[in-house]
Amino acid sequence: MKLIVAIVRPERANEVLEALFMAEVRGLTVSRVQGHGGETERVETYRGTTVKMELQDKVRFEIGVSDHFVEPTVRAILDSARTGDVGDGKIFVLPVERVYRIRTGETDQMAVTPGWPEEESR
Amino acid sequence: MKLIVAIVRPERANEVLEALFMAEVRGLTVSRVQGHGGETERVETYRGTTVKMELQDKVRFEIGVSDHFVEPTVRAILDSARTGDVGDGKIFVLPVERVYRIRTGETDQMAVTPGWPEEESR
Amino acid sequence: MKLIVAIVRPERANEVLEALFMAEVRGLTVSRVQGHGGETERVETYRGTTVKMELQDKVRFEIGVSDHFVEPTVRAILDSARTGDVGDGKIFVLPVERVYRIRTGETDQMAVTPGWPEEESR
Amino acid sequence: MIAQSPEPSAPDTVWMLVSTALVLLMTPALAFFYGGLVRAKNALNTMMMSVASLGIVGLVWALVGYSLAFGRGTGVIGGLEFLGLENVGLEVKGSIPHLLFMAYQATFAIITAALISGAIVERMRFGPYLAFIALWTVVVYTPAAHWVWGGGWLGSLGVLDYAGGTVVHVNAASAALAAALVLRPRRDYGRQALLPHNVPYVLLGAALLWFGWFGFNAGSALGATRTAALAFVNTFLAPAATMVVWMLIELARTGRATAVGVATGIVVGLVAVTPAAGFVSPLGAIAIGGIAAPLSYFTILWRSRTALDDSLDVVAAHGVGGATGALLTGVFARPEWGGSAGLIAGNARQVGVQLIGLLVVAAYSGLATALLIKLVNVVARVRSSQRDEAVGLDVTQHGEEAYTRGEGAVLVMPSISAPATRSTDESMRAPLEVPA
Amino acid sequence: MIAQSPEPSAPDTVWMLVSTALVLLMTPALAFFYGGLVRAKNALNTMMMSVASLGIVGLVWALVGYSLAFGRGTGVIGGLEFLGLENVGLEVKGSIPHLLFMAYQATFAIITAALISGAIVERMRFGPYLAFIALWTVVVYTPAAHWVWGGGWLGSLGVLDYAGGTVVHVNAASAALAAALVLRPRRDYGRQALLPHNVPYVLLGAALLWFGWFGFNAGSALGATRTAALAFVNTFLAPAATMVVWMLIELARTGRATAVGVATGIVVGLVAVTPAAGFVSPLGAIAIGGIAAPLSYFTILWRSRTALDDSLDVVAAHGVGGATGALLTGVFARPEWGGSAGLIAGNARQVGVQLIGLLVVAAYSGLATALLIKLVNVVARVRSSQRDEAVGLDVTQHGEEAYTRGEGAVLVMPSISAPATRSTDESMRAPLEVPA
Amino acid sequence: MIAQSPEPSAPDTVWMLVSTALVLLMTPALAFFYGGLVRAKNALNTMMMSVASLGIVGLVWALVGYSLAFGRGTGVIGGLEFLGLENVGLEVKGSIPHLLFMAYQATFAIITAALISGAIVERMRFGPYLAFIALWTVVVYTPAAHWVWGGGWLGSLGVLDYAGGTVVHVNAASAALAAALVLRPRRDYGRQALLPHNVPYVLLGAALLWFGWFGFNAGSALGATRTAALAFVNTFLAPAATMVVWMLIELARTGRATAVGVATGIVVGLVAVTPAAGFVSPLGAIAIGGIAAPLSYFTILWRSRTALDDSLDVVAAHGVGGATGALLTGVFARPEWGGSAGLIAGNARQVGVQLIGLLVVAAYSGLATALLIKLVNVVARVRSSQRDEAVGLDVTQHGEEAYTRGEGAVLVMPSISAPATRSTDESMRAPLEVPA
Ligand SMILES: Nc1ncnc2c1ncn2[C@@H]1O[C@H](COP(=O)(O)OP(=O)(O)O)[C@@H](O)[C@H]1O
Ligand SMILES: Nc1ncnc2c1ncn2[C@@H]1O[C@H](COP(=O)(O)OP(=O)(O)O)[C@@H](O)[C@H]1O
Ligand SMILES: Nc1ncnc2c1ncn2[C@@H]1O[C@H](COP(=O)(O)OP(=O)(O)O)[C@@H](O)[C@H]1O
Repeated sequence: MKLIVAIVRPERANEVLEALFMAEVRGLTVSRVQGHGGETERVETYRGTTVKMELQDKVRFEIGVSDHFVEPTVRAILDSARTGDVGDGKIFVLPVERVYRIRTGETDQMAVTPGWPEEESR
Repeated sequence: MKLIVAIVRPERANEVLEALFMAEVRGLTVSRVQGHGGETERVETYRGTTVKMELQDKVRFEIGVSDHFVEPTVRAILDSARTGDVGDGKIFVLPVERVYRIRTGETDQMAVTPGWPEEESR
Repeated sequence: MKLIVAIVRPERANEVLEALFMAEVRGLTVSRVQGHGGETERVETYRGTTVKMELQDKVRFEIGVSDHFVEPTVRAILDSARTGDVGDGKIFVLPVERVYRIRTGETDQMAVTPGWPEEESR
Repeated sequence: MIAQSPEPSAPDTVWMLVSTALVLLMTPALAFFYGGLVRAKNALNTMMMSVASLGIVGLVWALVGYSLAFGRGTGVIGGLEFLGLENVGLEVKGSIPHLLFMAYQATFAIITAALISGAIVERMRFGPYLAFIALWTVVVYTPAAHWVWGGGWLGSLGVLDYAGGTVVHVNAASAALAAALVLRPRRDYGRQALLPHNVPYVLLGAALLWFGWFGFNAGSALGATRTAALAFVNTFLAPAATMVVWMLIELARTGRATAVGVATGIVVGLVAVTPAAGFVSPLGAIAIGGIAAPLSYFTILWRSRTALDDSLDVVAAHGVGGATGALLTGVFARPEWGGSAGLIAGNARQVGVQLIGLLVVAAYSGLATALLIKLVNVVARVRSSQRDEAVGLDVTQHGEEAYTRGEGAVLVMPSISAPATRSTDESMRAPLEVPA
Repeated sequence: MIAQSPEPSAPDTVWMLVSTALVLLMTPALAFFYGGLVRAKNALNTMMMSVASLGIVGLVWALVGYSLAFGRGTGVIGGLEFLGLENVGLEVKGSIPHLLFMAYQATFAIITAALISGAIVERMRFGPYLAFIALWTVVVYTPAAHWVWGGGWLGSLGVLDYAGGTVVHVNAASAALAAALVLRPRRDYGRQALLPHNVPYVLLGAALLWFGWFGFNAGSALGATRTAALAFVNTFLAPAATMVVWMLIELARTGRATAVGVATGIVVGLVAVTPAAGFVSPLGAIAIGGIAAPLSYFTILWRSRTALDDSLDVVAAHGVGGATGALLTGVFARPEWGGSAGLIAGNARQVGVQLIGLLVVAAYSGLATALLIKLVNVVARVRSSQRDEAVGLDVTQHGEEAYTRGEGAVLVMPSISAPATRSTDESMRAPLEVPA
Repeated sequence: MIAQSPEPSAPDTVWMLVSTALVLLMTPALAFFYGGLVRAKNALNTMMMSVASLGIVGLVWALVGYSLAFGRGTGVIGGLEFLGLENVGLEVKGSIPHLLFMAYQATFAIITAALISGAIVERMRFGPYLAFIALWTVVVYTPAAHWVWGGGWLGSLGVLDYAGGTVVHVNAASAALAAALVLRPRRDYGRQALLPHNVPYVLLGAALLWFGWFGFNAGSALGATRTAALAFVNTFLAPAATMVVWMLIELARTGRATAVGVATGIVVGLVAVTPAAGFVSPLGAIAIGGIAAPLSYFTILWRSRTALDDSLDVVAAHGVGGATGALLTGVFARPEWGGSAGLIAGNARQVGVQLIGLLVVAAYSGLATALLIKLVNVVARVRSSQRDEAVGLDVTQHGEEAYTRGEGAVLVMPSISAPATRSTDESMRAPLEVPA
């Protein structure tokens, strides 16, 4: 089992979602985050106060997948999130020791891709 | 050391909190996220625009625990977060290499469960 | 490669950012979270309803770094986030299997610290 | 229709135009006051319960209610001569055009119905709610208005109700109590903390309510008179006093004066001075406002420990406030200031009359409301399902969210650019379909 | 200048003071109505498109527009005698001070320009927008106002437009259509769901618009007359009817009445009754409001399936609403209520006259608007860049965000405590530089 | 008390009723203007600093302040004949009921105190703040109002202050300066970016301030006169000019016109025209508004580089704006428009008189304010602790948050269903405790 964490542009988030659904990824969790990378800074002014905004809005995907799903999932994200400009984001693949489906208490493989034969967890 | 990441329903969040406190979990971090799973979609309409909402509000728990705490923590979440309907969420257990308590600089075991004898990290 | 997850006080967030930049960390992702730890609870009252607020606002940093960057990054956070009062937060160091830069598809070392010679991934 | 004579009074007409607009603004103000106090997932539903009243009750009043309340009828109910706005034109009524008087009264009916919703937020289905307020206006509000203001028996009895302490506030509060009991508590009530999602909205609502209430009370003079000025000043001083006393109580009890408390205090003061506004001295108004504060405050404290999920405390604010005001009107009313004599001016009987007025209206309103909701429930379930309540009524009743960000929102009809691929911007340069 | 005689009418002056303030409030109200409907990243830009009109169009009108619209001129354009407020003083015009009449009319010019912005939100550069509304006021609004109200040829032809169905709403909608076509759709239009970021703001805007509209319509009587009262009541009843019909359509079609729908319905009803307010009976107003609902509703449904990115549906709300109202004014107008005779009163010709009026204004406005934008575009690109549109216009056009939290915001000028180190609080106890 | 003769003027009464309500609305408007400019964690505290003034200062004024300001006294302070509203009834004062005049003046006292808070947001404890504004009203506002408007020596000297440039704005700004100096800067000031958490609130506040200001300025005519119309129109044109000039400066300097800038510009224009509104021509008002823009703009720029944490720039907006307006009143005032002669009309002396007026008020206000705060500080610490400031004053001073979501909120009194276990919904069907 792996946990894929992807940081993407908010304006690509819906495309990424779509691409993941096409790649048969059915479970995922999304949150709004802010990131700093190589992007040019925004300058904002509020009355006398001028500020450099170091952080840009991003969307974070968190997707638990079984090992053989990692490749297509990463592929789907890479393809759908890319614009080619600085700031497209990163993907991290983390090892997972165990996954539980809360509704049923099922673990691991069964917990993320129901119907798929159980594989050895890591 | 492990990091337990749990995605639960917002309406169960307070019950999960309570259950964790009962299980003697004293440190945790919570954030609002949105998830996609097997839930039925919501349809919303804004003037002429009809949309399918693919994401449901969820709450994400992130809990660093020492190894022997994993089991009771997971148990507490499973019990308190379950409703039995699709959409109850998932729990991921991730390996952690090191933990620091910022206030003291203490690491690992000491960083999450003060007073407990240091164990070998992972 | 490692993923450093740090939970810090919101009022220290800008100092942490600065310290990270000084430490030559150039990429990071930030989100608003709420945490429970040893802090004293807040009591709030809304008409007849009195509540104990179990959660305090915190800021979560997520930083993918190559292995030899872990130490200075952790150091920077520890130094800049500490106030000495209960509630300063925690740092978790997680193992990462693979990192991708979405813009270029580069992986691992190349994905987080461009220009640096590729090292063996974990 | 433009009758030729006599002419309406121009200054009175101006004041009533302004007052009608002000009272109309109170209903959206209430939408924000109530809407800020609920959870974000029910914000729109709560606001819609007020806003929809502008349309539903507005029309019902114009077409039916006005005649039943203000038509020449018996002591119990008005006549039918104004049904469908028949015979309601620009001829003078009092000193202003008749139509304007009808519209001014409409704004009272509208807000009274909307007030009830505070007791039943976060759990009532919207369709049945609309049916309920339409029926309620005809069955409950209309007779109550007739009894006190339309030539009915309570008015003849001598009940003093300057701008609606009994007709509006006690009436709405009693209906609210009945509705809360019939609908039962929210599923999380008493177990979870159900907190206001936006306190600035609560303050905005309270501020606009105060602003509009000048039309409510000073407009009830029906003209640009000295009494209008008196009612106006009392409507300024009473809530000021309530707010100050409320803050002092809070500071004394918990060391902190709350914003929700201040907003509530303002409304309670406004409610309490409503029946008295044109009958009592400014010092009397300050006293009424000050006295209402602890009564409402401790009622809220007590209520929130009971199983009564009067969610936004309509009973404590409008019931206790309105009853306090109605009774104290019987105490402080003075002929020199425009009222008949009250207790202080030597007429102890007035307090009794006031009590009868509010008990009668409260009893009728509570009973009739409970029956009406049960009646509506026969046709269509009034209570939302447990599941819908958990998801929130905004999504389930209105198919909307108050605050959206569009992530994960997929267009159901992708309209133009058929395949939802990443089309380049060129696709937008295709010839446009232009409406004729 | 204070002329000595005759005296203005005091009640009429009061009513027009109030009405002018009310109409002025409509423009910020529109800012919230529109601002709530766009995405958070464009909220300020959208609001600024309305708010800036108060300044830009306000000044342009006072210095130039008023003279061209209301100066004694030809049937086509007004004279120059009021340029720079020359000859506009406190002497009486009608029954009120001339200056006040000028200001009242200014508020109409301001909101008309602001209305257009609804069609082009989220993609127009702000500087060119300011230039555009300044020019548009002079080139488009001013002649239209002159034709109908300022002694021009449409007025002479007998076009009935009580408070601006044609001059304001059809005019703005036609300009909006042209602007939307020239500016082309937003980059995500038709592919992504572009959702309202704050529906409570939409309700707040609609409520304040309604409140202000009493000044718009009842103020158009220019005095505290019976007709003001009629226009007022019609302005209350028509949107009530539209809102109710709108909810019923939604309930019938999808089972859910929406808050955005109710807000839209209110505005459509207000628009539709605008040309009719002082000419038709209250039942006529209810009919007009009710009829406008399905027409606007289905226009919105249809429009959002086309490539026409009239983003906030100015055409469906103000065009369809305004045209419906203008034509139905020709149907329902009755001499007994203050209008000349319409179709029902036996004068079928009036409908044709109304049609001519609105077609002429729509045609002129659409054409001139398209040319004006293209003209401005020659000097400065009107459309924001793709990248700026993706980031959002708040940051790119105004250097601000509507909602900020300050994380990651680094002071560019750390002013006092030079090094941005963690200075102890002592550093703040240094002697302060105090302004003289 | 209802005196029998003479009758108040009905139109004047209407206008003053409306104006009083409008000015009252300005204080909640200020709450939103200020509240939007601070961080979310201090939003309620900042709003409460304004809203509480409605209660505290409202009562203090009615019971004490009015008499000291407008009672017949000496040149320095008013008499005691109106203490406790004694002798303030419905008899005519000018042409309106005396009580109404008292209430109108109360709204000025209320907002003046609230204005000060802008300089000391995010760091003052709430209890001491309440004590401070109560004292300040009696000790500072009351004499200043008496000197200029209540028959005092500055009025006799010939100081022109139509609606409070000196009495309200310069006075509040000088107090603000003193308060900011005494309270010292916020802990993060100059080191962290302290950004507005909700700019739409700032726009809403500015819009409602403008709306209310028509009552402030045109109401200062105290009747439905030509001068009211003049003041009204000037109150419309001056801020329009300020806003436009402000946008042009911003566009020239940074290429972007900001929403906060536009909101600030509106307020500055309103402030600047306040002392002049009924004395100068509309073109004069435009000039005053235009001139005030750069002066305030650059003061803000400069101030934010200093150690003076006048957090919301009360000095730059109200001090500079008010002083500019007061001096330019001495320049532009013309007898034909209602003022006495100013510089342009050949009376250079008037500028000097104006200068004396504002210096005297500023000096007295600054000094007395500093002493008052130090006095209050003796009884109860005025400055919040470093820790409370970090947490935010909403939680620490009011025990509330502006925006909550209820996660992690545990009911302290679980009331009904005693054990906080996952009770089934059946538990809610237990017999309810019903209030009698
Ligand atoms: N090392 C990192 N750890 C965590 N998040 C990162 C890291 N580097 C980049 N990010 C995230 O990715 C976003 C884009 O990064 P950036 O380096 O600008 O893009 P690119 O990969 O196109 O050069 C950042 O805003 C941040 O949210
Ligand atoms: N593979 C996954 N990775 C990350 N989050 C997931 C994954 N699957 C489900 N989730 C989260 O859990 C929530 C519930 O998932 P779902 O599959 O609908 O529930 P159930 O486990 O009851 O079938 C989702 O909304 C999502 O937030
Ligand atoms: N075991 C944990 N897992 C995840 N987050 C934690 C954990 N312990 C603490 N935190 C986070 O750190 C914050 C501060 O923790 P706390 O224990 O109060 O501080 P300290 O380390 O100073 O004793 C908490 O609010 C929470 O967000």
